[in-house]
Amino acid sequence: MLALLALHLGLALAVPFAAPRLGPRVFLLAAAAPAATAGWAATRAGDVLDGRPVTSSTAWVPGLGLTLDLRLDPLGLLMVTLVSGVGTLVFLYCAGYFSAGQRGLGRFAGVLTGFSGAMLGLVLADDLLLLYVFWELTSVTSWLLIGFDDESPQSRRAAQQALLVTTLGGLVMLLGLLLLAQEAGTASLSGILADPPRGPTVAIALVLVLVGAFTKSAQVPFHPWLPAAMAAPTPVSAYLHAAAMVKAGVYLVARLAPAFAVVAPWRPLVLTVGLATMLVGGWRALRQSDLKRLLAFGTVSQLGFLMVLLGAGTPEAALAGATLLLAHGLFKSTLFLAVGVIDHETGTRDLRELSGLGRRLPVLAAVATLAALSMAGVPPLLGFVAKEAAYEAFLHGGPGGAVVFAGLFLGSVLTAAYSARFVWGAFASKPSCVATPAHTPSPGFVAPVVVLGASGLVLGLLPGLADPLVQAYAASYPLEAGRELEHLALWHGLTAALGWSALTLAAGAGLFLLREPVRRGQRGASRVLSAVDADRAYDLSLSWLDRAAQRSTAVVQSGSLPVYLGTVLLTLVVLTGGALVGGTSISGDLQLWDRPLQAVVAVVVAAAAVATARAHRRFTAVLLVGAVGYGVAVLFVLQGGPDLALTQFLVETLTLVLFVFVLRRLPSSFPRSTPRRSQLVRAGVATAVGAVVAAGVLVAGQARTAPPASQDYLDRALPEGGGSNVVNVVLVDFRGFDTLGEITVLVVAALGIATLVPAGRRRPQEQSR
Amino acid sequence: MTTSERADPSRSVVLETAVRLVFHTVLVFGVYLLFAGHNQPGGGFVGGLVAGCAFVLRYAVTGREGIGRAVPVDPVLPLGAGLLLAGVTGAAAWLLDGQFLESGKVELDLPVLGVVKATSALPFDTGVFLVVVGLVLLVLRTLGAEAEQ
Amino acid sequence: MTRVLVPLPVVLPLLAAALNVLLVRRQSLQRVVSVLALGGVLATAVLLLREADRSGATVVQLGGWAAPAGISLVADRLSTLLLAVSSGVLLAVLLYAVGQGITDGRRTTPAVFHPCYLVLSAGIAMAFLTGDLFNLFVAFEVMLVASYVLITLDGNGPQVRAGMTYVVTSLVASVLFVTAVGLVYAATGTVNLADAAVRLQDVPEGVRLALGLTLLVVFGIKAAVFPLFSWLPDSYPTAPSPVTAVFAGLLTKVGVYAILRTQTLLFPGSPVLSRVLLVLAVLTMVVGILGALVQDDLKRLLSFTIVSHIGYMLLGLGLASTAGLAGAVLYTVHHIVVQTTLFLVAGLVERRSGTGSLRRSGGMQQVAPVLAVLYLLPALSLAGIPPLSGFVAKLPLLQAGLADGGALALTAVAAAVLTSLLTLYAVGLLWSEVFWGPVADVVPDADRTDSVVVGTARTPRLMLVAAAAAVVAGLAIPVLAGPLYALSERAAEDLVARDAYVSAVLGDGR
Amino acid sequence: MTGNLTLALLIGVLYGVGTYLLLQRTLTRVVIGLGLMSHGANLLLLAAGGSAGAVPFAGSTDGGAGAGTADPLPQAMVLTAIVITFGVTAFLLALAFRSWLLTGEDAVQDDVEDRRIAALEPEEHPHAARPEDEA
Repeated sequence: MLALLALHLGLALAVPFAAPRLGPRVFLLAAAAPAATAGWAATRAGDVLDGRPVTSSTAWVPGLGLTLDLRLDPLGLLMVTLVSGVGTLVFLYCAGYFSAGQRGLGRFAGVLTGFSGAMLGLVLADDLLLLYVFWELTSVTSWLLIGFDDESPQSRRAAQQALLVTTLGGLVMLLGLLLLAQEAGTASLSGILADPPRGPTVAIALVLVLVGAFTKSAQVPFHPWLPAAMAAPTPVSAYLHAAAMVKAGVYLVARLAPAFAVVAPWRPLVLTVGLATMLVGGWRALRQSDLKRLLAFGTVSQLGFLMVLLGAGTPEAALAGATLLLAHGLFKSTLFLAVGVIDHETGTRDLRELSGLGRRLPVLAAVATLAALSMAGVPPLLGFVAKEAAYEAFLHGGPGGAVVFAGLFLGSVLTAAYSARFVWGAFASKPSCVATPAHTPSPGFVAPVVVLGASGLVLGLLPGLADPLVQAYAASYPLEAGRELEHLALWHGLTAALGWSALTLAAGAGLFLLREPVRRGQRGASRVLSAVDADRAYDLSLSWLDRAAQRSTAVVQSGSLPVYLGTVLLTLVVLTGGALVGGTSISGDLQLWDRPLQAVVAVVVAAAAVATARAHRRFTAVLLVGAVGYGVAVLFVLQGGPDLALTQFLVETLTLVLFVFVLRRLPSSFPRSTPRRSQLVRAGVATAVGAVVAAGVLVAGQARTAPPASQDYLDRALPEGGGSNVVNVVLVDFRGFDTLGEITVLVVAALGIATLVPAGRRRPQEQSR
Repeated sequence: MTTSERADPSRSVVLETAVRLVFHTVLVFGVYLLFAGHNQPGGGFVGGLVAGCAFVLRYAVTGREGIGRAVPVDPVLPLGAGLLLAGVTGAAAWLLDGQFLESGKVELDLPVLGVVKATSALPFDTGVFLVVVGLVLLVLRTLGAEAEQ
Repeated sequence: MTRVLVPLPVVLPLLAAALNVLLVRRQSLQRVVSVLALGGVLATAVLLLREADRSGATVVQLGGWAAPAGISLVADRLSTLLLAVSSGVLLAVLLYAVGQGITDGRRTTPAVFHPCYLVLSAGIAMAFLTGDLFNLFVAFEVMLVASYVLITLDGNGPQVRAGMTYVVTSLVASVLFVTAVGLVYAATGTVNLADAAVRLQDVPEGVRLALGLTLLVVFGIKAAVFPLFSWLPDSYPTAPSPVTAVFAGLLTKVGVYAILRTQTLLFPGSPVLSRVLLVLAVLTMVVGILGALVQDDLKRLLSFTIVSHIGYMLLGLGLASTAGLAGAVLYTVHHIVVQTTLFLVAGLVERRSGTGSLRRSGGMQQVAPVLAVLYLLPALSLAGIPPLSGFVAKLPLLQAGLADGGALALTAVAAAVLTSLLTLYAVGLLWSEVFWGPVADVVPDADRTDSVVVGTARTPRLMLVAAAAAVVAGLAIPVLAGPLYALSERAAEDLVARDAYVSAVLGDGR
Repeated sequence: MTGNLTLALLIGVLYGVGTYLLLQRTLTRVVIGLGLMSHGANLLLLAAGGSAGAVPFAGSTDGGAGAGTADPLPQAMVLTAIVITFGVTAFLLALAFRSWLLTGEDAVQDDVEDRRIAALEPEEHPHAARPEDEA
């Protein structure tokens, strides 16, 4: 299995380089990856359905629980069928869809192949964290594919929206997965399902995971990214946004439901969100004029349906859900690809402009109608089989009771109605417009569509073909002894479900026929509902975010150095000062001075320092600061450091010289100082800093108990260091490394001065360019 | 400053002569401090700074050209050489199986002078001295020269 | 052999720098010296890392003076790991700079660039290796003074203005550092870190807290922690591209390293410090990334992401568990590589498009598809998209935060996740504006700060190779994540069990 | 260790005045403020070594071992700090000088881009690119 993933990756990296030579035929090369996968899965199907899943395990980061564990079980097999089976056909379709001169073809082919691999990894992953890895990879590839037409602002916005929404969900889900793994003590998916943990943390974890599933599968209120994503080329819509990627959330729910559907908030949450999504999607689909957007909202609706079925947590619902999963993958990608052909041959997909295509493109019309009928739930198609099973599962006291059933019924009515609207919109001859001119598509272009559409019919007529697959998944639920699941069938006899199915179709047809009054009603309702428009909410939250970012940045990033320095020093006051005030005290053991002369010098130095701040002339200020320096040198002498004093004295002198060099060119007086109030603020900060440091010295000094580490320097300097001036021995021997660093500083400072003030007579204006 | 001094040539000559005399004295004193530093107050820094002050004095009177004449080398040279000397002194200890910067006394048996003792602290401190002198010279050449205009 | 190897990462570039000062008129020789020196440092660092991982901390008492009389250099897992990574990054950026210099024929600066760059490298190595608080101050100064020169290398208006902000802020930090050293010495009578760790046990809790917080402020400025970071986005973007790249990747990390080292060695187990760190982590992450969202300049946007992601490392440190520390270490490694790479690529993009403005550029994906790939990989990695290094590095932090379970830890985890999302938003915005969209006409900026940028200039091969190598190094992190995380874990265990460090430095007698 | 009130107060004054000057907009004042703060820091480091004492010369006091002798370690550290500060101050002055050459002002300048962004009116998010339903 790892080899198959590697094949995807290798081809994804290779095809961009092959594209310039092969043109659109590069997709035939890329199709090798999903085709090989589908072929491989077919050979393993027997084992998997007999309860012997294929597994492989490779270590990655054992310390973090990240393992490359892969596992092909019935649900995985079902998903691989969609991901790689449908995928192969979409790749073949691409070869006809794109023209040779298409910009960015290689890039597109590479990313699409990469997506195919990521999606495969997602459904095969048997490690929660590995699943997340592939999950996000599908988000990223989807982002790049939606933004394929990057010169259109609409594409770019749609790409960003899809990325942000799905990644937000993904990150929330990651937290849930981590919690789940933490509670279970393992990140192994099959391990957790075999022995599911319980407890309040698990409930929280599940809610977080579900948020991820909801965003990925475009559930209300996260759904708007999916219709927007229709900005992508049609093969992407068919593959990512109908058959494969959007199923990831549903897949995850299907994966976890057998073990966790019974945990408290799962069922109400999944059922509510799923039903709401089904109804909102169906409702919105009914009023679209763009065929792709119609299908997109239809997908939203169907994803809600799937969410209800697969999340309900009963084997019967799961059976129906798995069947619908398959059916939807087939009919929805057929419909998208059909729209792609229409768009390609006529240049439009607006149903108000299309007319008479049924006659011009009969094969396509037939296949698409077949798929639409399957979507509507008309026998003898697979969609019908699935819906029958769903009604069956909820009619007889399924979770949620009558309310859920009513919701499903209503949603199915809407589905039937927009299915009719699609067929009518795409193919009917409308009196209001002229017949749309269309090119005849090449057989190779339509062939994948036909295969996909026909398979829905075949599986509907022979439900036994799909039955073992969905049964095997449903078997992952514990079943009471003696109870057996019904098999999929076209004809169960005259059951209540059949009656409801008939009613659904009739009501759907009615809704379609009354489309004018419905449309008016919708327009009125949408005006009322615009306040709760989720797409607007997305824009508003981005605006809010931008505003928050702008405001906070305006505050912290004022661009003013004094403000920055003030912040730094205030932080010191708050943190260090806080600790000093809160946790220490100055007690006893203080003396006014070591030598009285210290006090005299200190007063002079302090006075000079204060005078520095008040000086109006630059030169005065510099001389005063020099006086402070010399005073400090005297204090050094008094403290017992003649070397130090000598150095300080010389350095101070040289610094003065430097100041003079620079000041010679500057005006003699400081500019007028700023308003009194801001000076007061400065004085306040200054006082606080001074107080904190002074207190710090006293407090820290009192904490000393042990003699200093330098106590034996005096004894060792002469015999071991070869000198009697201990400070010098420290500098060149004990701590010679410091000195080495220090002269390095001098060297570099000198070099810096040389670059800033070149000795040659070059003015800075000349050399700044 | 300089301009006014130049305007009065007689004063400048007196001053210049005086400074020339002092200049070498101070310079030698700086070198003395370098050598004495290990046992008395002084050392590479102090010595270098004193020598630097000698150059500043000289500069104050003769300006940039005067400094150029007194020290006809690129100030970058003592900077690099000083750092290299200090670093190499430190690394030389490796050759003698010691730790980096480990001080050693070398006893050289020279033909004429006989046995000469030297501690490795001296070349190290000489490196420091050179760097400090180089810095002062460079500042005089750049900031000093620029401010002269 | 270790007696030579341990100081070598400092000594070698220092000697090479001295040599380069003397070679100031021989630029081609300077290049050779620099590349050889940094290559040697890299090799040494790798040897040291292997040695440290095999047999624990190696200590060299400089000058042969046993601690605490002299200065100790300590090569333990944490320091050698960071040393190895930063040496690699330094070498890659050097090659990039050499590539840039060759084609653009800089007239004024290269003579100074090489010695300063080597001194910067020596300072960084010194900071990682030293076991002495005052020597750490010296190391910071060595590194900083080199950075002052490098950041004002061209000496033009924006650089001087930004340099002023940078230099003055750093100098204030330096004064505060001396203050902190003074306070620590006053309380303990030593500046040797291991010795101080022992002696601090006898210091009253309140004083210890005050010392810990003071050091946190000092290093927090360097590490660009909220609210001490504002200098960074103002100053980094104006420097020449390679300089910005190496600053972005390394300088803040030296601050982070200093925080990691001092907090774990000197002030372990203080609940107040932990809480302060977590609060700062949250604010740094969120405020930083919000700053990135409103920027129009490529490098400024990226500069804010540096700030933001420092928060992740603080988060790991604030959790104070082995897992958290391991995460912080791994995140530091990841961030050094990825952030440097992004700035290298940003430099290439600017050269190619002639502008750093997001609004004014566009369509780079069509113009320079290779650059698009080189940008996208580290950018997604920064946003923590799996399986790239950012994800692998973020994962232990999230796990540790959830395992901690405290309200503050959970808030921090939530902030970390939010920051990931907003980082993705920011780098996605950059992608959308610069790489997508119609190809923009080249209008070179009037106030170009990087004097070498020539709009639509062909990218010199060496620059591209250096940037690509950095990208590949970033990709290697997740591939080698297994052993790398195990190493980070061992490094974190060293930090928690500090007795080993102390006895390695002071001898087993203590 | 006995605290020295005089030195502590003086240190406080130097830090305080230094801070006050540091927060000004005139560059020269900022540099001077830094200088004052450095003086304070050096004194602090020295004071951290304990009380004043005899000059630390080997053999200068009887019994050698520290009694009544000033702690040499802080002295060495202060010396290093002084020299480093000197080098960096020289660089800072050169930078200030160049800043004056370039701008003709002795002032700390605000960051232009920061001011621009702070002054931005937050714009509404572009809704234009949003797909709409059938009218």
